[in-house]
Amino acid sequence: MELVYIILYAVITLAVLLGAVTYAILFERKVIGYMQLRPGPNRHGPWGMLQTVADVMKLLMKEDIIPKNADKKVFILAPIIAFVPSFAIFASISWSDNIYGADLNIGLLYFIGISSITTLGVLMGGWSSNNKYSLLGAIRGVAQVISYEIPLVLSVLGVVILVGSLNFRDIVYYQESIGMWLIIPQFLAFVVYMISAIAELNRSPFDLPEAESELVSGYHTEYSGFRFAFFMLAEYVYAYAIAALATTLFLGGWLGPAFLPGIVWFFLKMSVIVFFWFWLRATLPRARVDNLMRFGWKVLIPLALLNIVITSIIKVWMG
Amino acid sequence: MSQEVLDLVTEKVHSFLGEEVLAYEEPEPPEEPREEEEKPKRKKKEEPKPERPASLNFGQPMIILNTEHWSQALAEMLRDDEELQFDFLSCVTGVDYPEHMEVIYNLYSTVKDHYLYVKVKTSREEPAVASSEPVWKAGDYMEREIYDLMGIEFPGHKNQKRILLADDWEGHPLRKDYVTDKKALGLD
Amino acid sequence: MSIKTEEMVLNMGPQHPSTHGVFRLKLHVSGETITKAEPVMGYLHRGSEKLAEGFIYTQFIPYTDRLDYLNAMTNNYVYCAGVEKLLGWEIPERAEYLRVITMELNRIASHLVWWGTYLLDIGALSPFLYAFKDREIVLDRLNEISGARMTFNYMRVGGVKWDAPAGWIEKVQETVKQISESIEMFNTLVTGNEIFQSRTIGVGKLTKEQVIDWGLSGPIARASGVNIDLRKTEPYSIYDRFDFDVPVAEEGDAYARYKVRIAEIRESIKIVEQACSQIPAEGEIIHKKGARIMMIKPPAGEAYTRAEASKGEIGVYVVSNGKTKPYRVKLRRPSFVNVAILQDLLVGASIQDVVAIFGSLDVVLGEVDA
Amino acid sequence: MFRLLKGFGVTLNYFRQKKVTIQYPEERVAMPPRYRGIHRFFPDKCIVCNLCVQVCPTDVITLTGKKSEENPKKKVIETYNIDFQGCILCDFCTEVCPTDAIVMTARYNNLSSFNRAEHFKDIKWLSDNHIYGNYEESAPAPEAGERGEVK
Repeated sequence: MELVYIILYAVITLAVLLGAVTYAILFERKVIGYMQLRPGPNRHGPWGMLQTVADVMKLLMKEDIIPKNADKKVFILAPIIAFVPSFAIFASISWSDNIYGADLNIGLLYFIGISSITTLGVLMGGWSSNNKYSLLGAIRGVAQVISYEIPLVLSVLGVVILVGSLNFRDIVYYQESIGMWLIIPQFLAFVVYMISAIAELNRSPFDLPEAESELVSGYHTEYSGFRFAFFMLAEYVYAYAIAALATTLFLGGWLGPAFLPGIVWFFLKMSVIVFFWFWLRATLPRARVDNLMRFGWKVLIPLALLNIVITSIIKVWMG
Repeated sequence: MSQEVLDLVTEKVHSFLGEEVLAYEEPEPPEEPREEEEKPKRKKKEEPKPERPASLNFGQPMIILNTEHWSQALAEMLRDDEELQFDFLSCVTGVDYPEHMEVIYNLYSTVKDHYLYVKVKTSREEPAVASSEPVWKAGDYMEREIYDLMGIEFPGHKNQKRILLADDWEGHPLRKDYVTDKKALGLD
Repeated sequence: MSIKTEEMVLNMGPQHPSTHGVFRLKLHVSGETITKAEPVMGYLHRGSEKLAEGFIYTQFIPYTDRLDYLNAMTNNYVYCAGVEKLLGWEIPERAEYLRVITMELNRIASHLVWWGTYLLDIGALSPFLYAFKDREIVLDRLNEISGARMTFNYMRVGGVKWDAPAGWIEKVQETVKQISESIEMFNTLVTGNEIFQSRTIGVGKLTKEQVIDWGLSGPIARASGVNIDLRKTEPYSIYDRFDFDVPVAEEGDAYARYKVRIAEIRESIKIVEQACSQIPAEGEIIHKKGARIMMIKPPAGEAYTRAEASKGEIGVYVVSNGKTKPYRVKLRRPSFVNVAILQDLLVGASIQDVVAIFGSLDVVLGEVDA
Repeated sequence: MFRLLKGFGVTLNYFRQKKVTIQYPEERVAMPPRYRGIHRFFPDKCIVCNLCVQVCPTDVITLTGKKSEENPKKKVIETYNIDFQGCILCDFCTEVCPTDAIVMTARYNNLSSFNRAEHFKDIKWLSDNHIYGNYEESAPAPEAGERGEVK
């Protein structure tokens, strides 16, 4: 019986996610469009509501092209490996007090561990395409994601030390008990987290792996049709996941005034973070590879470590 | 001022190549270039007369050399000489005349702020002009373009090959005897 | 232990988002570092110089529009000026002013496009749209006077085709005011941005000697401390009547070129403002013989004429044999000369920097390939 | 670090502003009258002087004339074609036309088609092209020779 619930939950989550991603893409295009003095997509459906649906239809109906000299098996496998973990991590997210998948003790660890697998998909896709731009994009991507995983994890450690648990629900309950969101005591960690998250997500200004003005399209240059859709989906689902994690850790999860249900608060907070990313994309130019690496290793990691030290001292001092 | 530049250039070229060079062009009425007066804009009726090898063309000095006198050493002299310092190669032009071909170098000095046209004449049969590329890098592409479109060889150029047209293009379109085959180009 | 590595040949273009047209770069890369760069061009070659030999003098003017299509006015000008030099014509005062105003407006438009596309290359999306929004109002003015938005075909041998429509001068003054407000915004959004600076400062450094040796001109030369602006050093048309500065930077990197171009927009605005206030209210706009476009017949002779386009020194070498068709027209296209430096400049740079360097040269492929 | 943040203000400011794009098929840019769009031809003004054919850089104009029935000394136009495949809209034909028989309108659309042959426009199409432009519909024909070249 429990298995049925799990499957049902997974299916519903997938459906909701697909819908959410559809509108995230629309939202992104609208936000960036508005910032660029244009209305964004507005041809399909009222206010362009069906634009992404049309795009997805197009992608699904396209001819499935596998380059002649590509490593076929790896080429086919790559988008799946990229997508599956991004979806799997949603099992651990707790949307509200009573809507959640798995109440994992090691939720945070699970989240970070599983999400790292996506990198493998990126590397496989870039390598197997047999395209030089893809290869360069994949190598950049892997180097970037692995480097920025470290400050990401280190920044989250501060929260873990303060709360004393890796369980997402415990982290939210802790924020309820102290009466404030952890963004206040852990502001430094939040900043480090947000910056490394952008790099993790390959979003502008750290979108080097798919820098279209340099590497054409980076690791998914050779992908088209539904395989490309998978990569895109993985990217946006992952964006939601990272936003969900930030909401849980720093913005008090589902907490909020009672006139709205917890899950709505959760989504609102996520949307703010996602909006912030779109805003970044509309504002900033792309960083350079070497600066990006230097920034990650020489600025973010020391800052994250500093945060851990300060948090530990506070923790010990406060008992 | 231009007249002074012209005199200066003539003097330098003379001391570099010998007195006869700028007069060599026209053995029939041997004119002494240094003695010539400021010549107004060339008029049409004067055309049949041989060109003066050193003159003012629209107020700017112009010297005319034969291809055997033009060399990288001369170009280096024009560039490095203290008083001339033609360090900026502005333009290289090739012209195809019925009897000969010409390559015109437009030089400018960023230091002295003066100009010079250097016209190098070469034969139509085996057009070759010493490359200026080793002296002014700017000559690299401009000479390649002329080689490409007019078929003038530039001995001394480090990478003389076609630049605008495809490598397997036949002929040199800017020559007056080039026949445009509209059919082959798909224009007809 | 040493790992065996191999050089890779990366073919950038002719279809690539950042080559601004059909330009191809053969890059030999070791990792992301370039060891050799070889520009390949000619994909857009239309044989302009050959076409010119088959045309009467005026007929070639619309073809000059299609060289550097972002800065067609100066192309128009330099060709007409080249023929006028052979003809020895005096250009009517009002025509000269109209020429200067349109050329400078076009320079502003050209630099705005450069600004937008350069930031697009660097990865910022919005400036492209902002630049095009502002360029649009400049193009509207040029459209009103010439009847086209890019391929103006406005100038004629001996003057200009149209007089300014009623109220046009006032509109131009309004337009440049708007542009100068926008530049403030550009500076806030981009110039001070640390990410932008880290991508451009120290990138693609050119020394003064390199600039002169390679014959580079325009903002590229001025960003390396070579103070040549033909509008100042050899004032053609009526540029000696205006009070403007020539922005020069010493650093020679992509950021210096950026700064020089932004400053040049301001200087162009200054020139347009002065020209708008000085322009005689009425007068001839074309030399009395110029209107008879089929009868333009310069005496035999040849001359090289140059002008300062937004990309650099544009020159035209016209050889006339006294007939109605030119014997030879040679076009010195600044982008064609400037692009040669890539062989030298890209060595040692990374793939990331290729677009930052190539973009900073402001190359227009219509001009490279003629 | 903080100069970077100023940029966010700029983009957010634009976010609030009025959008400037034009929704093309519904909204259209009004081109100024001088705009060099698709030609219009006035057959009754034409004196068959052939100047437009001579001046056309791309050789896209072809015309034939016949003797006028009323005045055998005069010629009237019989056919007049422009092949818009090659036309670069340079305006020289209208510039040399001594009688303003060929003019340009502000029309900039409706020439795209899937068929090259459709770009070939004849006298009827050109005279029916009733779009405004830098001309007056009923302008009296100026004396020949006032503008351009007349042999």
